[in-house]
Amino acid sequence: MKLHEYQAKQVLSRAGIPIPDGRLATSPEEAESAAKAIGAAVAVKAQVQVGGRGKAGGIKVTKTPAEAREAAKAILGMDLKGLRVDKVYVERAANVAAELYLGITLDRDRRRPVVMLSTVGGMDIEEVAASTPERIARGWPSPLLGLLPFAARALAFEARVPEPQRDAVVDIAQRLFAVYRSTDAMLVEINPLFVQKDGSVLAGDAKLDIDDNALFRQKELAALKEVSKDEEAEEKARALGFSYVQLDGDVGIIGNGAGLVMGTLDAVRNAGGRAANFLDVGGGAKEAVVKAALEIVLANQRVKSVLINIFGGITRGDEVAKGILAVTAQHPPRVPLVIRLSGTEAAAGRKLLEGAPLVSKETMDDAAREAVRLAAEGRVKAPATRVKR
Amino acid sequence: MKLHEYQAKQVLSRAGIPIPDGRLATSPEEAESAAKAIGAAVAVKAQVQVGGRGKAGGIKVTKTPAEAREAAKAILGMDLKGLRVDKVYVERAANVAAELYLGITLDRDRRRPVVMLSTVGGMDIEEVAASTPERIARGWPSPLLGLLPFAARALAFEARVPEPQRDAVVDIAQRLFAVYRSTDAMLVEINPLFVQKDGSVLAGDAKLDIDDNALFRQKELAALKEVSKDEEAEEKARALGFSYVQLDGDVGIIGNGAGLVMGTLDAVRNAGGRAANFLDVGGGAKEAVVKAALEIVLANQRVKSVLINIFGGITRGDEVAKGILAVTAQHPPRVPLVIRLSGTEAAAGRKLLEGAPLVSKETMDDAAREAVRLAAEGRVKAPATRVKR
Amino acid sequence: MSVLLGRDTRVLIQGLGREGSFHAARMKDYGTAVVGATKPGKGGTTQDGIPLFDTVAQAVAATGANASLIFVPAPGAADAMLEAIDAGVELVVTITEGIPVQDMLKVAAVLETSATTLIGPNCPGAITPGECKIGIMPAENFRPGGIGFVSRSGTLTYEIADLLSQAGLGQSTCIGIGGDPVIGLPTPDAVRLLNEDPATEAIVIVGEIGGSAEEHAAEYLRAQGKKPAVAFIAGRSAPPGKRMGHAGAIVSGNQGTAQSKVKAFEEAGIPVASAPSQIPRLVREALARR
Amino acid sequence: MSVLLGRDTRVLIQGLGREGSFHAARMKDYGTAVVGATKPGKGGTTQDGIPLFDTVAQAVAATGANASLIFVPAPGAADAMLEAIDAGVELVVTITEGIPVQDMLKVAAVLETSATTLIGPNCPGAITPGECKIGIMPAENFRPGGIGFVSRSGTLTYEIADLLSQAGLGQSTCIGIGGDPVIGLPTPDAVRLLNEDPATEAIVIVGEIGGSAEEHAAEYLRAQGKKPAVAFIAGRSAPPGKRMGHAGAIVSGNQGTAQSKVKAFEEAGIPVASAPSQIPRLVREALARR
Repeated sequence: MKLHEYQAKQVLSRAGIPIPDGRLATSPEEAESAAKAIGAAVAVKAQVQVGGRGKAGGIKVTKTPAEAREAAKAILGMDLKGLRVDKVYVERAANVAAELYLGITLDRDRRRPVVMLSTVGGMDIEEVAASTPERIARGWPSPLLGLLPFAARALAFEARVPEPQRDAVVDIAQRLFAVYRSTDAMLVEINPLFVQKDGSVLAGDAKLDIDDNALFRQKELAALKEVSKDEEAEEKARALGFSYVQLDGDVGIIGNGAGLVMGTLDAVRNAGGRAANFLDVGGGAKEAVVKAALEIVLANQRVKSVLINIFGGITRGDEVAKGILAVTAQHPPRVPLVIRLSGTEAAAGRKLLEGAPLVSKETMDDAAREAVRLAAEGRVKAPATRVKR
Repeated sequence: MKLHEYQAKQVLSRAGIPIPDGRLATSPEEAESAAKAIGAAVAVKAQVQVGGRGKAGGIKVTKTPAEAREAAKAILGMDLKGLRVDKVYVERAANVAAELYLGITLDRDRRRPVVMLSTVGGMDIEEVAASTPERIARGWPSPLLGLLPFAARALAFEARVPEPQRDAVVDIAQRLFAVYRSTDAMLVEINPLFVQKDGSVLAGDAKLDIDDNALFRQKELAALKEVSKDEEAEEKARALGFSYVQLDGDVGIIGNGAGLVMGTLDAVRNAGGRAANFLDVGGGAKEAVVKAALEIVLANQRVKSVLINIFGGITRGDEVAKGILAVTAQHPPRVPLVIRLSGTEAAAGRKLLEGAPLVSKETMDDAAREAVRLAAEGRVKAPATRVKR
Repeated sequence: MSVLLGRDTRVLIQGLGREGSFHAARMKDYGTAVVGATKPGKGGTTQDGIPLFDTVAQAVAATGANASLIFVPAPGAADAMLEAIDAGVELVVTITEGIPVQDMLKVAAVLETSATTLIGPNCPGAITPGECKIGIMPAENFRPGGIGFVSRSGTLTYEIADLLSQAGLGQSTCIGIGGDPVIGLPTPDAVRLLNEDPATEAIVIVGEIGGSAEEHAAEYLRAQGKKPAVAFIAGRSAPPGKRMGHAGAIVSGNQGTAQSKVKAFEEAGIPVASAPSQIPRLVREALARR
Repeated sequence: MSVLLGRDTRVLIQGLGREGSFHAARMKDYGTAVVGATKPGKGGTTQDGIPLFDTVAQAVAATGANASLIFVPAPGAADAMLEAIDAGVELVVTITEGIPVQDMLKVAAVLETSATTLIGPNCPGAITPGECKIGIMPAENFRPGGIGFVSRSGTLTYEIADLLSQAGLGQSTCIGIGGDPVIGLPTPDAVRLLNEDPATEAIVIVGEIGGSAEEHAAEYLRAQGKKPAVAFIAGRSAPPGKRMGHAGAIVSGNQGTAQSKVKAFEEAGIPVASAPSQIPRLVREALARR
């Protein structure tokens, strides 16, 4: 779960990390009075979770409250990489002398957090890693000990943080590690970490991505959750107990088990098609879940055929069949369904589905081919639907 | 540094450990209004740091505010094992069904904290350990991991905490461990941990002893420090940078290095005498420190002779001599001084001391014998001083 | 016994709830020695014929359990693993899904200085067909044989085991290592076990997008591989930045792509199937080439 | 080289302040290879001819230091020890007094899984006379020889070393283990090193009240002692509950009494001196009895 910049900065500030004075605004007027209250040049920053906001016109630096109002007017309502801006953060403009990078994330191979510090700040760290990897200092603190002072110092020396800022950066790194732990972060990043002309150091931007698995104990942060339009179907699926990710193809997918569903997506691609979604009903899905899953997939108007791929273990074929029938019994599905049912109670399931408006296949590959073929037919039959998009 | 019960309970309460409603009082009137505010039977408890307060009459349970006033009147000003009571804690009387013990201290051998839990509460845990050791469950949490839930549960099962209280005790144990760590405690103890007739669990008493070495970072707790009359000389010595402990003999001792001073105390005992104090001037003591040390020792009116035992390493014999002369030059010391000076600059020191009113000896044993002999002479010469005590 | 589990394995269940009870019964049916379960407060009683204990240490002392299967819900799962490690259990298998990463980092740090092997979390468990099953996999898809099988995915494991079994390629040990970003026995470690195992003739590796465990396994096999191997990577068609069901199945920037994994295996001379159905044939060919 | 330190020891100083500089110079005078010091921010420069480094890891890489002597003030001392352990320094000696117990518990936990030996804190250091000195002891009291000497006390160590040297009883290695309740190399571990050391002919143990390290050392020697030993316990006349200068020198209830320690040594057949002056004679007698 990703936080907005202004939320992340509040978390950092509470942990004692210096941030510029700033206020949230949802209207040009609020932005103006925020700028007035700050009483200096401000940056008006779109609060959307996309990278490269600046380049896309989502950040404007202004000198007067009136300018801030105009900037907010331009930014609010803007579409930034598919997300609509509905709040801006008005923040005292920093007097920037240099930009550093400081971030903490998970190193899966080492099974430890990795702290990264660089004097090349303000750009995508992956680009820095690709072009000048020697400019990034990395440390892997033990999760039991945390980022010890000596290790934070060693990072600052390795990154060649200038002497006047060294102590401040070492202090901020330790505080940021405390944030990383206490918020169950997957990623916490200050990029850029500003060095101002007066030598002071403060967070220019902040990213905080919380482990979804830990939201049960991060209640205060979980309450900040906002669901974008794009994610509504995914959120609905989560609430129903299964996992759904929208993709951009036209073959709807339902399967059980993340690996099997990924394999099914790949089988569709092997057959020359494109999956419309990832949908894992999970282990032991019952009729109601299967029904809800099919409804969510069919609700996506791009879908031209649906491929249901079940390898029964805990999940029973008869329950899957009942779920499908619960949908098709009401009215015939708007697109063709292809099913491949194997494993536990598969025979019983197939028997239940006899006469139902769907195609049954023996193997995953065959089923994928059939679903792709049917989707292609659907595109020919109903070109209008494509145009409408 | 030991906290009073009421202070320790405040620390526990802030950590989420249930304590009875209570208020501090320094006069019978305050005790009465505290009892009124609590609105139930209360215990009036002397706030002095000695064991066995109850048996010594320092705790009285009263039914009415008027009784509480009378109890406070009786307890305030009382002398409990040498300490004057000047505050009482007025606390809602618990409805006790059972008394448990819960404590955390240092296990020096294992170099880990040890958590102890017993259903034999309300008595000295060392007595329980001696009589029914099988009734104490012990756990040694890793200082890096803390008291994990499974380990706290295992303790509760091992101690046979009754099922209705198990979860509460497990929770309190984990919170107490957090207190142990966050307060830099040498000892934290809830004894008794009350089980009330309604099944609830709460801290009947609380002991919290903070590591003196950690007071630099425990500023809030350090501010609670009170120095008893007995400890005044010890505190004064600490402020001057050396270590002093008052004992009950009549041979004053000054030495450098804790081990050497302990050895000197033992040498005095070997010679049939008793040391009046432990005093370690530390490593590299200069004239001023030696002077201050000698003044503190001489200020103890029991002292009949002073033994100065210096094995020069970093400490220089000439600095020691100068410190002694700075005292004796003003006026002859009221009791005889014996010195044994060895190691760095010992010859120079001895030369400086030539003609000074003191006896110089070659070895620690000889010096101890001489100091003991002189103290015995002093006792004969000045029996009046002894009577005055 | 191939690796990790076999006839001498004595299994303890931590978390004998609905799911735990169901699978404990299936495991007993399979012949696994399920010797006890922990249920704090119920020590001394039994459930479904399984003796219950208050703590893992007590259970180990009383039953000689050397393995544990964990169904404890996510908030308490790390504690359950730490309890098993603390009690000296040699093999711990955690089925639980949804455990916070920071909890797993703590567990991983403790594992480093212990003698315990952890499989999972978020995994189907492991099986040495014909001998011992610790987990939730449908046993009927597995047959004894010589194929060592490591997989990050659950259902896909059943599917591929079924394909292998139907093709007459039985399995030495199948290890479902789990789909989380931080797991106890990552692909390279599991592959190493099978590479060193005399009962294993060939290795099948089922990876998926996310992380670089497959790349490391490929490197290891390139340098030290003793037997033929075949790989499959799920999620080749997954877009970057989207989590594909498994918490660990995500392409971050240019990290964790299927392309990188496929390339690593191919560079190590390990054929990569583009569909599970190809795996049995590739295994046969690889065995024939030896 | 007897144990822990000798001619091949290359020492780094952490905390080259007034005290550190003074003792670094004395150590160099003694012939100890002081190869560098850490002073964050001063890396690349020198002080008193000693090369300075920003971090211990850099210093170790540049100088091949295998030992470190720590003078860092108490609030930062644990961090300094953890830095040295992290950099793989084999022998760390901490002179600093007044380190919080909780800090030392953390250090002790990390030590458990490292290859580092820590002497101290709150100790005078260690010396292998004629070869190497790491610490603050006045070197002139020590002579090369065969007596291994372990002591919880500083000045008492100098006093007893002087007595031994004057009696013609030179020392193999003297280890001032420190007066704190939590130390890196407790008495039994130090005694074990000397017991296993071919260059050590007899062992002198100077203990003091507090803890039960002396009892454990006595038990160990009773079971596995290979050479004669003599003990002395300081603080026999100390009252319970009073801390005698050293943070670790305290009798708590019936724990840590001199009586218990004397009894343990006597039961192990180890003579206990009642004054330091008796030690040389007892050592001679013990050596003669062999």
